[in-house]
Amino acid sequence: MSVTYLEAIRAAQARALAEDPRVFIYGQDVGAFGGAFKATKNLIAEFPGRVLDAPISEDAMMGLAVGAAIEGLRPIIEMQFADFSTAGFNQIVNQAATLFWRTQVPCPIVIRLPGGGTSGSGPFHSQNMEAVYAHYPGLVVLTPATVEDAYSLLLAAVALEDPVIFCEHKLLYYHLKAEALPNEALPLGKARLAREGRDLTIVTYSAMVHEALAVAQELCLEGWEIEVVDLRSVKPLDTDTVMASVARTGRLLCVGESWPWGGVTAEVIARVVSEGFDLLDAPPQRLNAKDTPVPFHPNLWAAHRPTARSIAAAARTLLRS
Amino acid sequence: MSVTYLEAIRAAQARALAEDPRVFIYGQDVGAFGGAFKATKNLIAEFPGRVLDAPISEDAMMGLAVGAAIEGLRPIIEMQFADFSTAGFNQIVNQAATLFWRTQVPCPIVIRLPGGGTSGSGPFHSQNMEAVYAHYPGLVVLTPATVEDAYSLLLAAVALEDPVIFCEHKLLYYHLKAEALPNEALPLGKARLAREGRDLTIVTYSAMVHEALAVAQELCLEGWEIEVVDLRSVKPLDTDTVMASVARTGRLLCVGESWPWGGVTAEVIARVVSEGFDLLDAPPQRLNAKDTPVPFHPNLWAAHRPTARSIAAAARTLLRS
Amino acid sequence: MLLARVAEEKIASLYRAGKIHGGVFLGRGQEALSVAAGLALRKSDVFAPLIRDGAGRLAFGEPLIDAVRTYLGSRLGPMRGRDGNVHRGYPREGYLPMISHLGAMISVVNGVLFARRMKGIPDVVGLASVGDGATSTGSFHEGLNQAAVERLPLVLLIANNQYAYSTPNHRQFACRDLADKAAGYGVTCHTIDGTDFMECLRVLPAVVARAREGGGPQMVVARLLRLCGHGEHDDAGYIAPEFKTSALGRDCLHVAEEQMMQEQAVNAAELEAWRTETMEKVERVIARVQREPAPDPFQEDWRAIQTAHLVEVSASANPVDSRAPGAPQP
Amino acid sequence: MLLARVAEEKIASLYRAGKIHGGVFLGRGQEALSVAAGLALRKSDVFAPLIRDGAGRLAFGEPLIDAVRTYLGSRLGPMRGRDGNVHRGYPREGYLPMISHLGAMISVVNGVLFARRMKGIPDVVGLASVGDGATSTGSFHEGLNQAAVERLPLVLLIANNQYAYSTPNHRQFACRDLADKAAGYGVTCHTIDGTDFMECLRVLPAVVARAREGGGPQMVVARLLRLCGHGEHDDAGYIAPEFKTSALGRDCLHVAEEQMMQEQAVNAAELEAWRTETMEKVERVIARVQREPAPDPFQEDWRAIQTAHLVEVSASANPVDSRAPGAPQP
Ligand SMILES: Cc1ncc(C[n+]2csc(CCOP(=O)(O)OP(=O)(O)O)c2C)c(N)n1
Ligand SMILES: Cc1ncc(C[n+]2csc(CCOP(=O)(O)OP(=O)(O)O)c2C)c(N)n1
Ligand SMILES: [Mg+2]
Ligand SMILES: [Mg+2]
Repeated sequence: MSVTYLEAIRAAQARALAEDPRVFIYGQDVGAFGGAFKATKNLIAEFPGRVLDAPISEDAMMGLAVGAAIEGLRPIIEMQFADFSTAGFNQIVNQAATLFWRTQVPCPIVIRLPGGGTSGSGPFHSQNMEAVYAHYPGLVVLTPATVEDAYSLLLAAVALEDPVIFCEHKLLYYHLKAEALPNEALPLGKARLAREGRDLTIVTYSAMVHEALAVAQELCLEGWEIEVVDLRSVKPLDTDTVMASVARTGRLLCVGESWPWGGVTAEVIARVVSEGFDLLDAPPQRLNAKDTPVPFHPNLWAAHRPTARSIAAAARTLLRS
Repeated sequence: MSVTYLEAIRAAQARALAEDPRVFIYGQDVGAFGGAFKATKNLIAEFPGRVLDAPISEDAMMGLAVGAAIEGLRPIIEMQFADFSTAGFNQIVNQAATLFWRTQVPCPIVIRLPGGGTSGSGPFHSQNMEAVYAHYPGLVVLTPATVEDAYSLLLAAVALEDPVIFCEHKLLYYHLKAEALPNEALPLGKARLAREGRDLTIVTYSAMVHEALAVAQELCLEGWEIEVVDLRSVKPLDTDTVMASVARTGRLLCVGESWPWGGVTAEVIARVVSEGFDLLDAPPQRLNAKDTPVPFHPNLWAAHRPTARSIAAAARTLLRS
Repeated sequence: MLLARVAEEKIASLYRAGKIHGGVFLGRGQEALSVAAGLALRKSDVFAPLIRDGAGRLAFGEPLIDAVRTYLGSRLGPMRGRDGNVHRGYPREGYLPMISHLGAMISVVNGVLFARRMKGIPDVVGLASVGDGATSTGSFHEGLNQAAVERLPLVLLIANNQYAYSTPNHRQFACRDLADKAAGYGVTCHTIDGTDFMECLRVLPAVVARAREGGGPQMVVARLLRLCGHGEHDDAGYIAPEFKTSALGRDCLHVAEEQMMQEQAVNAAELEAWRTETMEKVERVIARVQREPAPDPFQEDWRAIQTAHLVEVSASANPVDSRAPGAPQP
Repeated sequence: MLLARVAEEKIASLYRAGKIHGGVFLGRGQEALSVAAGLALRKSDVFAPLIRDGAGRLAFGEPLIDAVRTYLGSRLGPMRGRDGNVHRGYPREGYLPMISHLGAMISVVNGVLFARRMKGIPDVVGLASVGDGATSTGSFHEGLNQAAVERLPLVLLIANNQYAYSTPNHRQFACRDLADKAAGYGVTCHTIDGTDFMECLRVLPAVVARAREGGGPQMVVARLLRLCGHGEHDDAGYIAPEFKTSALGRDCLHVAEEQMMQEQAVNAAELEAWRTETMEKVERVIARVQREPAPDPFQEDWRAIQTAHLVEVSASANPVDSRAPGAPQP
């Protein structure tokens, strides 16, 4: 058996629905159609009345989720694309994210955001929104990079008492495969050492983990041992794991697929230098997408985002500095 | 004569309307009422037909502004509070911010956001949104800290061919005064040395500049010379001025009133360490608001945001490290 | 209703005396409608009041002291000083604390109703209150449409007080009457004179009953006038004098008193006694709350999420000052 | 109309052959309506088409090559490879390139109309196209209401093709007919059979004329059926068979051909000749565009703002690779 990242997401939802009667799914075309990406395929048949098509009303979708969460249900909201969550932005950041703090009533909602660039998707079907949501207090932001994590983190997200922004990467949906799914939910908030090394730490998350691993592989042939930290969760951010890695390697490169200003890479570097300045043997560096919307054409898209090639170049420079 | 920060904003708008027939103002209650804060007081009488009350439709307000900008007009959109711009978020980040890049047609819009905490304003009338908007390509984000800058930067913003998020701080509206207004618009994108020093650089912006200056004053009595850099513009961010200051002082403290995850302070530190690591004699530090919504009660509010007291404490620790 | 008026007048005077942080928003002129709404609901129903619903909150069963505590920022209040003035409620009891963004509560009410239906709890109605201005928000539209598609027992109460802050109806919408919107959602609409207490008391329970019986979402449009500023900082100089002298400008409290006297439910002396009694009650509550402790930043957990172990203890946050915080800043 | 159908069929076949990056969205079954809309406008008007308006774009005057260039990502196209498929236009010419977020273009059309009025340009009409699903967005509501309040010459064309992606009308709204929405905004509504080319050709110019003469915003609701998938990746298995065999399911192109033959404007042989000619024309354009240069990341300025000196040259961004970029990723 082999399972894709997308199948893992479907399987996690099926399991959550089966094990917890409080769970339901609400989103555009998630019902009989099974969702734009088929992440909810057949779920309506298996769980009648608990998988509902929503009108094209992201604001009201999120409002309904908050009301249902208040009543103790556990809504999973599928945004058709991460980019469209901007239409429900107000309810996410001002209603869902503030509820617990204002009232002490928890707000367990999972907001699934199929995001990230793919070739030919263009400015409005490619966005990475983790940094925007992570800035707001009251939200947990997860960014699974592997099939196993997509499954375990989603299960953990549904079990959590707090609102979770679940950033799925569309580029991984069909191509990333695993042999089997793990049995357990994963403890949240812990980064993963995706590869061990001693010369340089690359901290990254989501699809960029695979680019980073490719780089580690490539530089291995040149005699470098690159450690790759997969954050898994960008809020909370597992500073301890990052610091421990930097303590081993003395060099830090942060890579993100999102825009350069103020994202995950800035946050990681700011934390490392303020708490672990002396661990560093060279200035920490970062690599992000370019500061323009995500281009449609594959030629432009490939140059817009960091790739194994540009990461390797940055890593080589940093290794030699 | 003495002019407040708020009067400077009104005066800049009056001048822009007078000098450029393409300028108009659109926002809730900005007409005969003069706006919730009176930033457009009397402007409708002076410029009939060019100051218009909008329905409570932030999304449509922003859409209209984009359409008008396409036609070569220069809309100034007043959000009643920065916090309500979330209801127009989609049009700001996906329509206004992407227009130029997609079509090469410029999108000159000024979006005025009365933001920042004041006592008793609570979670939905206190937010600082600069970090959220600065993350998006295609937007310029200004954060004036002084009466003079409020005036000059607003004039410069209206003259700019690009969409500007103009973050006004409500705490400064009535209390901050200047003797007179400058005559000229200010070149955009340049930070300001608000105070010279040689022991420590505090980089900050908006209302926090005044807290930082108070700290510099206080620590002066203890024999420390603190340099204060007022960013003025958080996107673009004047890295050169910051680096030059850090080169002089060797110590960096970044202060922001916004939430801790991934804001201006993270971006400043990430830039300084990746480009000027060796300039630093101690780990750079930052101080932000706490990671919860902004509290209503003055006791809580005063503890939520950085104040002269907490900044001074952080500065002392850093000076001794 | 009387209690609400007296309490709000008292809070306004505290505001004028500088004893309240933040804004004060009153329901003057809208108490009849609001009270009738609160009374029409059962305690097991769902209520999402807005800024003008001080009266309806009391009628729904909110203890007066909650309002006072929230305005005065008492640590013992429902929001414990974290939020203030009209932002209060107990979500788990179906009494939803508003966020400021207009229209946003409608779909939250939908969510509660949806959940109760899913849980098999019968006979629930949810009432969301909005103003004429809020009808221009995208949230209003999405929320009402969602309720209609799901056929939820939502009562959407629109108080058309002719203005949204300073903005008159004709700059807010172009339909002849807000009631014209109902057909576009496939919901039933009821129009009432919001200054007429008896009419409010008659219509609202009937509307609520209709929703309860499975009639789907109900919209109510009430005509009235705000008899105060948007907030107490506002002198409402923009309100057209014609309105003030028209039937819309009647004070619903006077109308109610006259109606009750006419029906001989009460006489002038009894009314006067009520008033004095109410005044005393309000004074007592305020005096009590003024002695209550203010929130203490050192006792705050500064935690925006329920899951304690996921809270980031980052050096980047502002540590709580080691001395007590100073006076509130301007 | 024929051109549109043929062109789109060709693009669909290129898509199936894997020669197109990203999605392909067709207007099959909606060409009559769309063409009539494009024809009803003057070149000096404003047009904001959506995904099903390939035909209307051509009728409004867009050269066929623009569509092909945008789909194929030619560097010479209006979007120069930065955006693709149905995202194209020339804002300065009143031809607005859509963003994906549904409903969002309506208020942008309002803005253009508002500006032209402010500049004193007379006789302008703006037409925004949306689907049944887009009526559920907050943007739709705010945009239409804004047009009504400002009394702008907006024509809002709603193509009710019974589905929003897979979602049928009854999960999208609960009014009997989308036309019921008009009164709630105070705008006039016109209902048409979108499969009937002659009716479209009759009604749309009249509606546009009304808007032009100062009649305020006009809403048009057209009944029809999408005769293809949402995008070419979608087999549309969810479309109810009853619809396909009903009057809604008529192919507007066949209806148009029959109508023209009936009126003896054209005969079968001429139609056949048209078809061949059109096919050749489309082939020629595609062949030409396929030889055009692709966008080159090294020639890109990677600049999201007009003001060059405010662009941040930060080391944090991804440098353009020094070798040519490789094959597109999956
Ligand atoms: C989305 C949003 N935009 C702006 C505001 C600011 N605001 C608060 S109350 C108000 C006027 C509300 O008018 P209406 O809905 O008629 O209620 P009323 O005050 O008349 O009871 C405005 C504009 C807001 N709260 N939310
Ligand atoms: C705000 C928003 N949410 C979701 C989507 C994803 N989406 C794209 S097209 C579509 C269906 C549109 O249906 P309709 O408006 O009826 O137009 P049609 O495709 O039938 O022509 C959806 C849900 C979107 N583009 N924008
Ligand atoms: Mg009102
Ligand atoms: Mg449709």
